[in-house]
Amino acid sequence: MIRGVITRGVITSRRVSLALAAGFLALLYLGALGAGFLAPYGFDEQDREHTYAPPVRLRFRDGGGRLHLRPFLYIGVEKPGAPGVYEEDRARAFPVRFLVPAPPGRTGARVRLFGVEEPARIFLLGTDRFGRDQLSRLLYGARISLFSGLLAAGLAVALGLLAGAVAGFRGGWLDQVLMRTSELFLALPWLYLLLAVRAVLPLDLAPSGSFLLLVAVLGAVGWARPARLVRGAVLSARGRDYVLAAQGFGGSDGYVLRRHVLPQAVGVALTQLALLVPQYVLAEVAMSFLGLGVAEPVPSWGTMLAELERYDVLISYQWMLWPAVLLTGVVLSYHTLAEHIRERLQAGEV
Amino acid sequence: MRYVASRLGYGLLLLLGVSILSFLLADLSPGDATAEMRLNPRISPGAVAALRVRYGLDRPLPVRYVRWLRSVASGELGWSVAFDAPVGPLLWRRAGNTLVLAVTAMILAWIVAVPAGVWAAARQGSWGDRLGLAASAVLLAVSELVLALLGLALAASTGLLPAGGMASLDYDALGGWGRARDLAAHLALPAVVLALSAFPVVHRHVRAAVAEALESPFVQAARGNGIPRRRLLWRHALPAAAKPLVSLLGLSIAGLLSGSVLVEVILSWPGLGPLLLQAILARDLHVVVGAILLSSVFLVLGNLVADLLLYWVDPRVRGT
Amino acid sequence: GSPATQPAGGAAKADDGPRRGGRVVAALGSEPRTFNPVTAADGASLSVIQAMTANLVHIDRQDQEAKPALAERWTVDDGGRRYTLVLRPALRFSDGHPATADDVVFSFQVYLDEKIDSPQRDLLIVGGQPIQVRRIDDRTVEFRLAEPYGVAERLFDGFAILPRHLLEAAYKAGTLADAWGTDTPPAKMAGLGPFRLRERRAGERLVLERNPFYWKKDKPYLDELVFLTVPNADAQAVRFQAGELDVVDRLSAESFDRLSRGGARRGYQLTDAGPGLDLNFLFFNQNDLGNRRLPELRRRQGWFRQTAFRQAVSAAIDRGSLVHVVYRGRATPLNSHETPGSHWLNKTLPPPRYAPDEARRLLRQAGFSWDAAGALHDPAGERVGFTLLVVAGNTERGPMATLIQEDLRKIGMDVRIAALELQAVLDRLFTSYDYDACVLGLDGGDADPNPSMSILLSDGSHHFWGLTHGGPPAPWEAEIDRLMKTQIAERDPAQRRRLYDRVQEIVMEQRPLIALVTPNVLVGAKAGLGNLRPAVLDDHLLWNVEELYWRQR
Amino acid sequence: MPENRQPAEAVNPLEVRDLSVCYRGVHGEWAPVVEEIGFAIGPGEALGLLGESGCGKTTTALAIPGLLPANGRVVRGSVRLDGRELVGLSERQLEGVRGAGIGLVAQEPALALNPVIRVGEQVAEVVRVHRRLPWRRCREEAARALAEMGFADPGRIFASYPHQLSGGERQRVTIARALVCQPPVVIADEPTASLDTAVSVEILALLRDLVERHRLALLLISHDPRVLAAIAGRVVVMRAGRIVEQGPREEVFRQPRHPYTESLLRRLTPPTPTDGADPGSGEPLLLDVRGLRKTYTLRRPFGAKRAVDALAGVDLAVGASARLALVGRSGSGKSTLVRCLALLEEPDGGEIRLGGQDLVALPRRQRAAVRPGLQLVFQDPAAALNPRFSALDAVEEPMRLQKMEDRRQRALELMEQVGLPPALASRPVPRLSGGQKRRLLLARALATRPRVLFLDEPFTGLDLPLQTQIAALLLDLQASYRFALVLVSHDLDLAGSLAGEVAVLDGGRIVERAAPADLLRRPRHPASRELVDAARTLQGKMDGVVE
Ligand SMILES: Nc1ncnc2c1ncn2[C@@H]1O[C@H](COP(=O)(O)OP(=O)(O)OP(=O)(O)O)[C@@H](O)[C@H]1O
Ligand SMILES: Nc1ncnc2c1ncn2[C@@H]1O[C@H](COP(=O)(O)OP(=O)(O)OP(=O)(O)O)[C@@H](O)[C@H]1O
Ligand SMILES: [Mg+2]
Ligand SMILES: [Mg+2]
Repeated sequence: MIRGVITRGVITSRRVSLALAAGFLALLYLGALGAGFLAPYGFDEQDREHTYAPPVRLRFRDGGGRLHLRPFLYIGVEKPGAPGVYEEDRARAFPVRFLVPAPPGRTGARVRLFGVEEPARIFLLGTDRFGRDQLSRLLYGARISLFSGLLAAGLAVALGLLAGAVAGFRGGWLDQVLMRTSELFLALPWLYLLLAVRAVLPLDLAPSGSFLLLVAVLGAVGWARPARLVRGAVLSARGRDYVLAAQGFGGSDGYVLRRHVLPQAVGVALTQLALLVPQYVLAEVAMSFLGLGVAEPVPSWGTMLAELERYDVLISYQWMLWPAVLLTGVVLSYHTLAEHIRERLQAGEV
Repeated sequence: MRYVASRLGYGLLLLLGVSILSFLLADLSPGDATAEMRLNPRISPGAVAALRVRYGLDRPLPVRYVRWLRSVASGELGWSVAFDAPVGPLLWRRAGNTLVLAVTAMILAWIVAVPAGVWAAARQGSWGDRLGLAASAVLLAVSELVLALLGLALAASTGLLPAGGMASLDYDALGGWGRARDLAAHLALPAVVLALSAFPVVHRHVRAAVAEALESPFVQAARGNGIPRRRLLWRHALPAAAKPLVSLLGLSIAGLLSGSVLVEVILSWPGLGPLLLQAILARDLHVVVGAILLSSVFLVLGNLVADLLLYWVDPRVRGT
Repeated sequence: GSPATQPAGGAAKADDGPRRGGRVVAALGSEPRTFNPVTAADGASLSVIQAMTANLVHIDRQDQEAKPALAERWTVDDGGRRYTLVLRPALRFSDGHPATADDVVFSFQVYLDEKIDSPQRDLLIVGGQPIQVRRIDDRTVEFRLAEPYGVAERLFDGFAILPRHLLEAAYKAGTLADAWGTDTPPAKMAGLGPFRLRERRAGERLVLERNPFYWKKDKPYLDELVFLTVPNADAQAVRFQAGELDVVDRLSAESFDRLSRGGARRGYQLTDAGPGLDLNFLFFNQNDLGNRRLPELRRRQGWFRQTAFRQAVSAAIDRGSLVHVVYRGRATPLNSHETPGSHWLNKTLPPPRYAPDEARRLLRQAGFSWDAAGALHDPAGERVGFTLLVVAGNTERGPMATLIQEDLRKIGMDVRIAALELQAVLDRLFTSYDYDACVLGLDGGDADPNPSMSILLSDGSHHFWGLTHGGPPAPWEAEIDRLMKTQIAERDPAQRRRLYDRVQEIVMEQRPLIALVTPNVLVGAKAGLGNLRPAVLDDHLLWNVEELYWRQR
Repeated sequence: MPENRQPAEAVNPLEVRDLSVCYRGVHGEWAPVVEEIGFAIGPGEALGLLGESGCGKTTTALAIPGLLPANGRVVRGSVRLDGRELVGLSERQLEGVRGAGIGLVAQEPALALNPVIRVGEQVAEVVRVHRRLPWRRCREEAARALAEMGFADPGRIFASYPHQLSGGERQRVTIARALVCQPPVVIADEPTASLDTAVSVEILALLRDLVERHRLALLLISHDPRVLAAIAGRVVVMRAGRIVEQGPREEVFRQPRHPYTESLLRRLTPPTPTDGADPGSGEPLLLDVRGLRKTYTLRRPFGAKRAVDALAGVDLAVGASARLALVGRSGSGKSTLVRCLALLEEPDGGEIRLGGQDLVALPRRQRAAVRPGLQLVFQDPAAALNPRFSALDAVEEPMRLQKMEDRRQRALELMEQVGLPPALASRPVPRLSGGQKRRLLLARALATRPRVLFLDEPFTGLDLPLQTQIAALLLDLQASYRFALVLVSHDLDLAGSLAGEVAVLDGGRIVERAAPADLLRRPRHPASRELVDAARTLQGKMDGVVE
């Protein structure tokens, strides 16, 4: 209420940012699903002549100053003796082509949205150390990271919401048991557990298997934190008159929890969710280290972000920051959505 | 008081449980403290086997556990295979260093994030708020490792701050004031990096909780009595929103010892981090269990503090 | 290789000889775990101990020859079975206590003690018998070997002489293995090295000071040697760049290139000392699986045991791009297990060739075939594919695996990478044998064939691809066994070389291990540091720490 | 239209002209709620605002100091405080006005106090903010203001948290908070709604005293003509957002020009039930309460514990179709008693027998099974309704839980019966007027078929026609479904007309039980006498005006 007075004229801009956020996420998810079509290359296609190649420059004006409607580019050639320094070879221009047939490969796509004729390469976002196209890897990587991050965070928060709400609402021994369990989960030597789990699994995990494993593990490990936070939010709910009233009408504990108590914690839970999604995308790196993540050459944002953890990459190759930029966008979008949901719930409009 | 005592009792049980589980899981996971030596062609398998015997790694799990328990009881806290030394002295000094870093970072993070969050809650949708959200989104999207590396790059290129370590080489020659300045200079980088990585979490929780509290009718009513906005935010909304934040604080305390491992490794902070990382990879089990137990103590304390604070901030809960 | 030293930016002007004073700050990747030379096995401890102790004989890190150290001379007789060493006169430990033949005898007694089980003990077992050490007089010691040993002088390089007056009590009490832990007060330790410990700050640094009783005249020149613990390799490079470290070792190629760009301005010099002794290699699991239930692996071992298959894999790997992508060109492709950093390399071997067509030919001859999609099938029609085990998080072998995966895909093999944490890898290599192939790296130790014994002998403890063999399963393996066992006793260097050259040839032909590349040794130091002579042997920079000094600035 | 009685040159403390307010609905449409109203209040004048529930009284009160909820907006008109225009002032400027220039007593005391701050501090901080005195002085001021509110134990109240106070106590705290800075203008929205008559009379006297002594301008909103009659010099009558009539109290009350006004002034006695049984008539006992005790302990941070005996051994017997009224001073334990009886609060001792079974001793699970048979209509409707629910949801909820048929239909019917139009059905609860929430609560309670229905101050905040209508409805339902009715009320008249028997509670004990007529005629216990006297005084005021 106070906000309405303090912040003026933000209703419309809020709509805009909501639309932006939803649009951005929709685009990303579509991009992930349609990676086969949108990506100009397969995620594992290496071009060892172009390691750490910077993004190509799309040009419209040629050497003679003529303007072209169809953008074109030049081949980048690594300067001899200077690894990582590329110069354009202006001898021949390669126009960008649309709806090009895709060579048979791991990804199984038939047609790609755009491409250029060999030997030129269209690296719109540059390449990694193996000369793999960053854009393509980002798109394919989103398949795993966007879904696993959200699912794992969702699982953790859902479990946490349940445990925290029950503990805060019921109190007494149940509270004690749940909270002491959460402490145990927080204190547990997860690393060893995961190592032990890894040891009994077969050496080569199918991507779908490791995906599910990832989600399950992160969700199971992560519930304790949200649980404690939710409990904090819920604790005083049991004394509220309307909660008592609902119990008085014969509402079961489950019902009262669901309808009256949990909404108290929605704000905390949504905040946790928005925080956990990026954390879990990053956590995948740690899992890869234990052999539980996705294996090369399959890309994920997590492993792509891990590249940044090498000093030279971080300092020298700015285009390697793209996954971080996109993840930032994802975080902001999720946050905007969460915020909107919370507001709607608060206003009782949902 | 009875409550506190019983919680501490549970805490002891937790420590016991965690130690048992650690031993069990470490036993199930591949490798042991001598395995790394096997890769060295200059060390014969016989020598490795002898080491295993010497440290009792060849004994059955329960025997090893009981031995460890005994050593804990004697204050040694187990025996490190890597250092061939009791674990206790290995941990204490480093844990102290870690605490210096982590506590500073935590204070820094909370001191900045709480006002920022409250401020943002009062001005939701404003440009300042959006900027804060965007900044915290960036911080969430890059790992603290990357932050630490950036800090390192900054220190190296500007030369304003030392690029790691905890004390200058001539630390011992400095006077009291000089030592404090020296420590502060070395602390600045890792503490800021850690604080930055903790910032988004606190900021967002504060913002969400205060925003929710601002919607409550009692804030409206207080406003009706002319309570100025600043006091509304700080005295009315923030305490009313404090419950999840108190839980968060408890979790922050719980993570004091374990949250700074990577930053310590990158910025060569002589804390538990490098030791622990090495011990985990090398399966120096007693060191790992010791560190786990130590941070479990903080976990228990943090949650206890949080629960006591929870009762303190909410009189409605206090009454029941 | 010849060190390609980059010119230091204007710092190296006329030098008026070594000067006393100053300190050198170096970095350690991890904390030393002990100061006890008898039990130390990790790199950090050895680096520090190296500066605090001395050996009887010293292998020159540059020409890789044995030079006198504590022993000023020695004689060999009885067909290479007896060595008589004479100590320098008036040797003193760093606490001022005189060092005599008794200390030498005591030291070897300790190293040989079964109960202590020093990791180096095995080196002192020659021909199945421990060597015998006897005091002749105060300065003379006699060593007896059961069999002739080709490079016995080398034995005396790896064993620091211990102060009997400080350690005998612990030895008698049976606690010598626990002595000299990192908490030991400096006064309780002493050595014959150029430096002695002054102060230790746990987890942070070690400060070593000049040993006033050091036996080399006027040396060391430095007053202090400081080891900082800097766990992260990138951080080491950055702190070197920031001037907080005076020397930096084992730079990555990326750091090396980046630092080169600012060298002149910053006043440091970087050295690419050429190919080192580290070996990266790939091998297939040919272990006898006994009654382990690994049917798939058993089937695939059918391929792994075929020489043609291994040769094909080797030919299909583009080592050039390993060098280019992983080491930015600062590495050398290998065709056999010995590296160009060692003068034992068989120079007549051809350089490795990237030959996918050759690989295809070999496979076709062995009955393999390709389907329409280009996938490789074995004679029984099975799709050819395997998992490639690699240590997770390793910045060298990890990318190598990715490159190899792609290379082998081109000849139709379906390689899946399994990156596991080190211990899990070791468990599979040594215990469960549940893996197909593995990319592994070994630190080069000594430039001598003998350390390779445990890898090459068919019953060797590090015969990774066939730990279960216990004997040669094939004639060529038998030949390697024979050659290696002959060379160890051979005292004629030329003859030894011939034998070992042949071993390298066999390894290249049979590819029990597929050698990949060896990286160059990349180091850096402040420009004003005199007498710095980077070597490919460990310790690349500080091996002659007693001779280092600061030039006039 | 507003006829200004003040001399033209003097500026009125509060002047409202042509004020119109709109609310935005859930679908974004704007609906006018207050339209073109205008009035002025001179110094030392009390203006009464009378109108049916939901006509826009609270909206008017909130619009004056600029406190409309987020979805409300002043679309036209002006509000002048001492000649200074308030509409369009910045939030910061308004902060200085609120509390110091205009004191506001909000309608819903349950939600008006911050749950985590001691109420004393909440009063003191208003002084602090406006007068900038040292805290110690502020606390003294606050203690003084609280002491004027007729508390027996102002010290305890000062140090209590809101949830530790009874409904009436909370209301008095909010009044104290509004008055503590002695603002020249006070807006009081139903200030005596949940106060017993005795305290009401005290508070009204206090207000009147302030109006006279400090030349206060008072806008008093109430549905109770007796309250208005007690102090208001002039009365404004509102209907559906417009002013229908305005004039001096005597004029409006004696000869209302509008039939609407007239309807607001007369309470029609509900038809006396035919089978009005009293427990003495041999009817089977349903509820038998023996020695019920409930003690609250107050902890101070470093002080001694203090115990409040809210119930000090209550014995009570209720027949299966009894109609029992509980009356008593504010804070005498009425709410605690019914909450304990409805099994919503754990008593510290005693027995509650329902049909012979002791409910106190029952395990949790079985107690939950009994609960739906014992329904309570809470004293504070705002706190008893989930703010996230819509009106319809709230009424439907108990039926859904008891798996009844035709829920939606019945819910709408019930809402209709308590005077809530179907148009409100989808409205979120916080966007209803005080009286509308109260009615929603009643509708919800009537949706179930309990064996005992406890009503805690069910008629506060409702205008007289509605009170009559709902009382009739209750009797009707009781006749058809046969349940026991326990009514907590501070309105002796109403209690008398509805109940077959009245029990007087004082200090946590039942001190007297009597037939209503007997009690009114011959109260025996001092506490009863006090209540009856107070009721007479108030009625006397009204009579004085009307005769
Ligand atoms: N949770 C609590 N903690 C401490 N004291 C309480 C608590 N609840 C009620 N009280 C005290 O118990 C007494 C009885 O309260 P109760 O609500 O039953 O009064 P009431 O008769 O309903 O009064 P009113 O007419 O004002 O609503 C009051 O003095 C009140 O201050
Ligand atoms: N926030 C809101 N949004 C939309 N409509 C509202 C809101 N608050 C109140 N209303 C509606 O506006 C009308 C006037 O409400 P108001 O609270 O002013 O009534 P009132 O005269 O005070 O009634 P009562 O005597 O019941 O308290 C009612 O019909 C109510 O439902
Ligand atoms: Mg109202
Ligand atoms: Mg009450």
